Amino acid sequence: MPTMTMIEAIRDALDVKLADDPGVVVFGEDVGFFGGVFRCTAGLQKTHGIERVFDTPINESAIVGLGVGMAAQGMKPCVEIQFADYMYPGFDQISQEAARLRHRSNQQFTCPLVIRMPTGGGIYGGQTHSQSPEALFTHVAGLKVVVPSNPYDAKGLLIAAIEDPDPVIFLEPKRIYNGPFYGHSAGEAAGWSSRPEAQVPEGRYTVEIGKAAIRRPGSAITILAYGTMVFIAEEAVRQTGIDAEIIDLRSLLPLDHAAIVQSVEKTGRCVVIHEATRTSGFGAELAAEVQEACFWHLKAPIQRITGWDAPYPLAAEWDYFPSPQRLGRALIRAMED
Amino acid sequence: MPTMTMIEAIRDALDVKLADDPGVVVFGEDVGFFGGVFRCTAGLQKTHGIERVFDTPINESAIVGLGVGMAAQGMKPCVEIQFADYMYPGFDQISQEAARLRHRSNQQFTCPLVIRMPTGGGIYGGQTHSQSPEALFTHVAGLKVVVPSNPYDAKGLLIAAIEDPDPVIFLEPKRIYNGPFYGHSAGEAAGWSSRPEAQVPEGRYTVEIGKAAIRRPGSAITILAYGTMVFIAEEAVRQTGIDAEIIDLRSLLPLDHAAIVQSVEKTGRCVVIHEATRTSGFGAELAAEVQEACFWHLKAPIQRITGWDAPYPLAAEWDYFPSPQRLGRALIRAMED
Amino acid sequence: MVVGEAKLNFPGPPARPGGAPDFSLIEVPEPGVLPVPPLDIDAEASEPFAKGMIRVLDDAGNAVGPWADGMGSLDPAHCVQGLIDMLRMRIIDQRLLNAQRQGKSSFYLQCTGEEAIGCAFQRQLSPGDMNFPTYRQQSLLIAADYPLAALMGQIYANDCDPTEGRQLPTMHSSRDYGFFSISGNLGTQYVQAVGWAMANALSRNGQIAAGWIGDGATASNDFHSALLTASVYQPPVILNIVNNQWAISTCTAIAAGASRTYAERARGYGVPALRVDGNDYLAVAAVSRWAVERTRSGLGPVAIEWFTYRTAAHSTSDDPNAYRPRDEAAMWPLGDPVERLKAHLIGRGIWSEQQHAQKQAELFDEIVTTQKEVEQHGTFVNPRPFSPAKIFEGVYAHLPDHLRRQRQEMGY
Amino acid sequence: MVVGEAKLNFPGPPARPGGAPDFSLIEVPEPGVLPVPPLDIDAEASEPFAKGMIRVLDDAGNAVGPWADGMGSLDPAHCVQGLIDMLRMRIIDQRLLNAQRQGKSSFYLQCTGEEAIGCAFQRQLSPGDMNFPTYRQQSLLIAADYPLAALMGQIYANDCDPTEGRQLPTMHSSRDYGFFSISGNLGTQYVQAVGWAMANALSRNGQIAAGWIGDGATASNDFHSALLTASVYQPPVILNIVNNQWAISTCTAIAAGASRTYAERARGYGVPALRVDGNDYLAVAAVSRWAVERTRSGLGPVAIEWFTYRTAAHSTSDDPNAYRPRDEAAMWPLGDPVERLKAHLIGRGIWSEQQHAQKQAELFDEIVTTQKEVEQHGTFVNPRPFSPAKIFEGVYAHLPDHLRRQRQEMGY
Ligand SMILES: Cc1ncc(C[n+]2csc(CCOP(=O)(O)OP(=O)(O)O)c2C)c(N)n1
Ligand SMILES: Cc1ncc(C[n+]2csc(CCOP(=O)(O)OP(=O)(O)O)c2C)c(N)n1
Ligand SMILES: [Mg+2]
Ligand SMILES: [Mg+2]
Repeated sequence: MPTMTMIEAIRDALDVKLADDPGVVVFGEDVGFFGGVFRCTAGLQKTHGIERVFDTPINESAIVGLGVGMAAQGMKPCVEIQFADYMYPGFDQISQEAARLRHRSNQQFTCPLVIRMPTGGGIYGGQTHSQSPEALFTHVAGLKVVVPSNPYDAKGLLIAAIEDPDPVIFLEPKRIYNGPFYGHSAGEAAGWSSRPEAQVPEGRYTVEIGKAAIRRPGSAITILAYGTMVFIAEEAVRQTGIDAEIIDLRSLLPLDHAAIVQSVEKTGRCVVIHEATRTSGFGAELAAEVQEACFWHLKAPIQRITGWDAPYPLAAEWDYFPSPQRLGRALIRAMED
Repeated sequence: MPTMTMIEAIRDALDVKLADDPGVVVFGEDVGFFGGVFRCTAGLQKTHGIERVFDTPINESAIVGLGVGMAAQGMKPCVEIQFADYMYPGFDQISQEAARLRHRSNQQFTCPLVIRMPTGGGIYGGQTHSQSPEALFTHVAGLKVVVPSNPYDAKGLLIAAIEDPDPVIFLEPKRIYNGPFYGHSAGEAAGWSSRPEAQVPEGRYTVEIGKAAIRRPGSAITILAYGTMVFIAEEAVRQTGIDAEIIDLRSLLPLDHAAIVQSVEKTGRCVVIHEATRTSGFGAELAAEVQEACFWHLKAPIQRITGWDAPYPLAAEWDYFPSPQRLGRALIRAMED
Repeated sequence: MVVGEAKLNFPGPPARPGGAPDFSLIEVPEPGVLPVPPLDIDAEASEPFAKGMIRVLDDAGNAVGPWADGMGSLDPAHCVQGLIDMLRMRIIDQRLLNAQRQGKSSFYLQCTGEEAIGCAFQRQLSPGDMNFPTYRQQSLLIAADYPLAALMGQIYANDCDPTEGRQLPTMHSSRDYGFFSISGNLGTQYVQAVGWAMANALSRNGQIAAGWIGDGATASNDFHSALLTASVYQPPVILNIVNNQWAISTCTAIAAGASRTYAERARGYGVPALRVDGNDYLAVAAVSRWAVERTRSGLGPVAIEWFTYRTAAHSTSDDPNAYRPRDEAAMWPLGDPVERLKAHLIGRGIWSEQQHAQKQAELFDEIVTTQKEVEQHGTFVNPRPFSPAKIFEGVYAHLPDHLRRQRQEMGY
Repeated sequence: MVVGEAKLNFPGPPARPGGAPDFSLIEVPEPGVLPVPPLDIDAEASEPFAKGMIRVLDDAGNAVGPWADGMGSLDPAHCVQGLIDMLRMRIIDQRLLNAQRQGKSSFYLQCTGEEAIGCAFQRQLSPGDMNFPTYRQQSLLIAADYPLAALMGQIYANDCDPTEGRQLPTMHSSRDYGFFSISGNLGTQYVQAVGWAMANALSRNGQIAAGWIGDGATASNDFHSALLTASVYQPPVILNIVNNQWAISTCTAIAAGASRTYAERARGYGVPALRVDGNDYLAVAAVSRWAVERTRSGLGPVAIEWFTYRTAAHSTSDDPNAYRPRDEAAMWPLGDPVERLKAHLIGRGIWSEQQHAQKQAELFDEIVTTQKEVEQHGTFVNPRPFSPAKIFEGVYAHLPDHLRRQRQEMGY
């Protein structure tokens, strides 16, 4: 089985679906001839032709709006927003149009649209190349929201997203495009080849949207994480030696409620981690759900380790980015309660 | 002291500030000659002149974008978005520009901009005249977010918002523009004159942004509410006879953390209510905060009573709108735990 | 040249309530002057069409000029059908307005005075073509012979409504009748029409799309997105702009600024554009036919500004007497589309006052009969509620667990 | 006229890597042909200026035509200053690019080939005027005599940076030097410039604003918002479009579609528009002066398309050899702005090769000296961190409780 980076896995998923289904089209800024600023679509125009993979003007609401129209007419557009930070001009088309079309028309029209975008920080991108807007999407009924944390899931989830009958926001944690990341001060960056999740089968397979994965079984405390934070959680566990269960949510909407509840009922403790700002971040939803569902099992308050409530700073990036040390302190605090 | 509706109180606040401060300008769709589709700006153009109160083209991102530029240059724009449902095209200018300018420029440029918008349902407006997007704004560091629930607060908070050095989102629960609302099946709609909070002083006064109000002291359970839901909470208390403490948050960002913690530590129980959809709604943030801060005092899980995770329906409006009965059931459930 | 100090401009209408209606700034070119351009005209060459106005019917009701000549195939039956479509539309609007006044629906919105545009345009389309309308193009449905019960059911939000009460009255949706589900957010669907048309081209299905936008909503970002992407990708789309002079209380100058016409703005994007007398059924039909043929032949997008006047209130929530002279509508220089087509048909001897009165009565009866039936299925004052569980249907194709839990919490 | 089937168009550049550069589609009008229009020209009358190109310097380096004549007051000292500004800019760009390659900063972005535009424009502004630039207008700061240490400090994100490391390198901000804080989100500031200008007009302060946008970013919604609102309210704003033929890897045709020029698109909004040779310092200076005078006199907005070429990579994250012929820059028909002005000055006898070499060496020394000093304050590989607590400074004017708690959690 070939070893792939996240980028290669994403490209492979697109390649498989472009070959499979003539309705699939891929477009966005710089995705055509050049193959995307992160190279996720490199070579696809050459293989599948310019009618299937093409460049767009710099207008994110047009990209999504065209996608809505094409999807409604029966195609399967998979569009790229160059950075999640640039999705805001398209947020109206995403939240009011793509997400609403099936319901509003009583299923006369539907919107099987996939919107890919690189998300998160840790690449010295400053405030407009580092944001994690997942919470905003999860507040929109009608959307699905997925975040893979490794090449295997990236390919399987992207194929599932393209085959999904509803609009899916596909968030790509750019810090781990080329390898897992265990935190700024956690030694050398490792390539994907060091990890079993980088073994990616050829051809079509899917990872079900809505199912979490237990990355590390444990009995002391549950860590809810997704994207890059899965590796930060691994590192925090390594540093503290606490027997935490690490759940990689993979899909935020719909959420794998059962897997979460089962784990927290077992451990009685829970910490949530994400890069996005704290207030009204997705960690709030997780904490609110867990305290309600597992109230009688909880032995300590659920803590949220998140980005601070400030724009993502350039120079102070590593003071902003949730570190394994910070998470470790939270784990220790939770175990003391 | 005159009795005012919310609309009159808002208009009065604008009138006071337009007279006070030559930097204040008011603009938006239909707000000029006509005075706004809800009449909040009626007569202001006549009094203060067309340079101070004027109509704009139908482009919400232009409205906010012009406001950002004017605010940065030292004016105090107070703009209207005709319905909160139409703020999405302006969300980029709001979240990435207005909210970020002070921080990004290290305080060289600032953005004292107020963005008013009618929010919430209960007026047979269907899915594009009923939304409550407050959670989206509260996830944006750099914004303040307020929601008055009565004429006194509306005027005092709006004056405070206009005088605030930072951008403020001012959400106006349109269902209670003309009178309090106790739920669809709770008898005749009452006018504001029935309520002491409709006594509005003349001239300038402020209500501090960031301070909640206890609308009803109680010892059994804490209800966290804002806007129209404050009255739904009152009605639920009346119907159930439970001695609940009703906190009207008034300001969601910053939040009056101290007032909330004090109440929940006293009552040991908490229910949150809002009209917006549940997942990643502001209720999630409240529940997450309360469980963390008051964990050892809680006698029951915190429940969220919210709009369902679906677009706001027209015909099924009253099955969607959180009713006093639904809240009442939650209160009873919480008291049984 | 006046050199002074920078001062802002605040465009307004020529007359306000209490004043005399003033249309002196509106140029009304003679009918029959503009030629029929070649189907493959480009933006540059379309300049006179974007600045002028294509008109066919003159004041006496005669069809004149090259656009009239090219309409040889608009036979008497077709013309009479156009009149009937418009009459039906007008009666339906009136009946549904009354129903709202009687509390039978929560909201209504008429297209009075603008009937020719949707009625004549729709009759030039073929099955499979898709409109992306605004709330004021119900006339497209009428001329598509959309079942009246479905149309009325949507207004009453009862079980005759194919969308089962999900949306505000007038936000129709009908895939089968080429009418895309309307969004309450202005503008958004203009660019979706371009996307749909791109899908048409990519799948070589021979279908076209038509976007619709109001003069006020040309200010929205999606107007720009649509013109831009239509210009770049050249899909088979007609981008219609209905300039009815008003956007709720703001006059068209607030959206036009210093632009000469909306057609000219479209032309700036490199899209050929025409301006047409929207109250002239024959002009609308002729230009629509031309545009449909051009677009379907793969000659790229075209923009059309239909020049008309919003005779009625914006909606039942609006009172235009607060912002424009009460008799402005009556003074509108392009007249009334029904009256103009009627005069033409009578002039041609294929219609008479008597036939007109009789047809009107027939239509009225048909409409009232259907209306009564539909009202049996429930109205706003007398609702027949759907199952509340319907709220959760169609949020997604398959009900996810969290919605199942919410439905259970609701008691279903 | 070809009538066929609808098929999409995908605009692309005339040549790709491996191919021969091809600028045959670019019309380069003769210099000196277009007149100087009256200051109060309207959109309609500006058509030839929006379709043509204002040029002053001919191939031999002579200043020709009415725009040159009108520049009588562009005295030798001013011209030499322009050359020095551009030389400084180019050396600084080169030094900061090298610094990035040495790992001393995380990112850099040059304006090579486009120096004339910002340098000449800025010299026509007055204190109090405000630019709303993109990341590629550092030349505005140079010609505003912005302190070099502050400019470089921003690149190194050290304590010489007035914004204290908050933003990506090249996202400068200087209220005092008329340079609005840059946003990484393209387009957004174009309409903010209009808002700022409206505030100028309302407060009668005599100041003007200048918006800046790239050819690629004209596709953004804010381009539309800005042109529209400038057309409606007529504030004192100059809306600059820098057409450097590329937007990262996509050629300008992807943003232009079938539009003839960006100036023409602006004109569709009713805003008078001009197109100018952006590699001709004298043309830029002359047109900027004209535009500033017009705007400040209260004659309304004007749009200017500066026609130029992005010689360097988009940024240090980009390799243009992957999408355009390697030698395309060298073949650009409008030449190099530094060489052209230099030739002109030598031709006029107010400059020499020797002076040029000497000046270049002087500038180089000055820049290197400052650079070394600034690097003492920290670089990317050798950082001198700020207090992490700075993250919370300036989110709001006053630190709210929740941020105080977060700062405490951080340990400060
Ligand atoms: C994005 C958005 N902003 C504002 C509104 C509120 N609104 C509804 S109709 C309307 C006026 C539209 O005018 P126009 O486009 O000219 O269409 P007309 O009503 O004249 O047919 C406005 C402002 C809306 N529906 N959507
Ligand atoms: C809203 C938004 N979308 C996408 C980007 C990513 N991006 C940065 S620069 C760029 C190209 C801009 O090209 P152009 O406007 O021509 O300016 P130039 O770089 O040529 O000066 C793109 C796509 C962005 N910064 N903001
Ligand atoms: Mg209109
Ligand atoms: Mg460019």
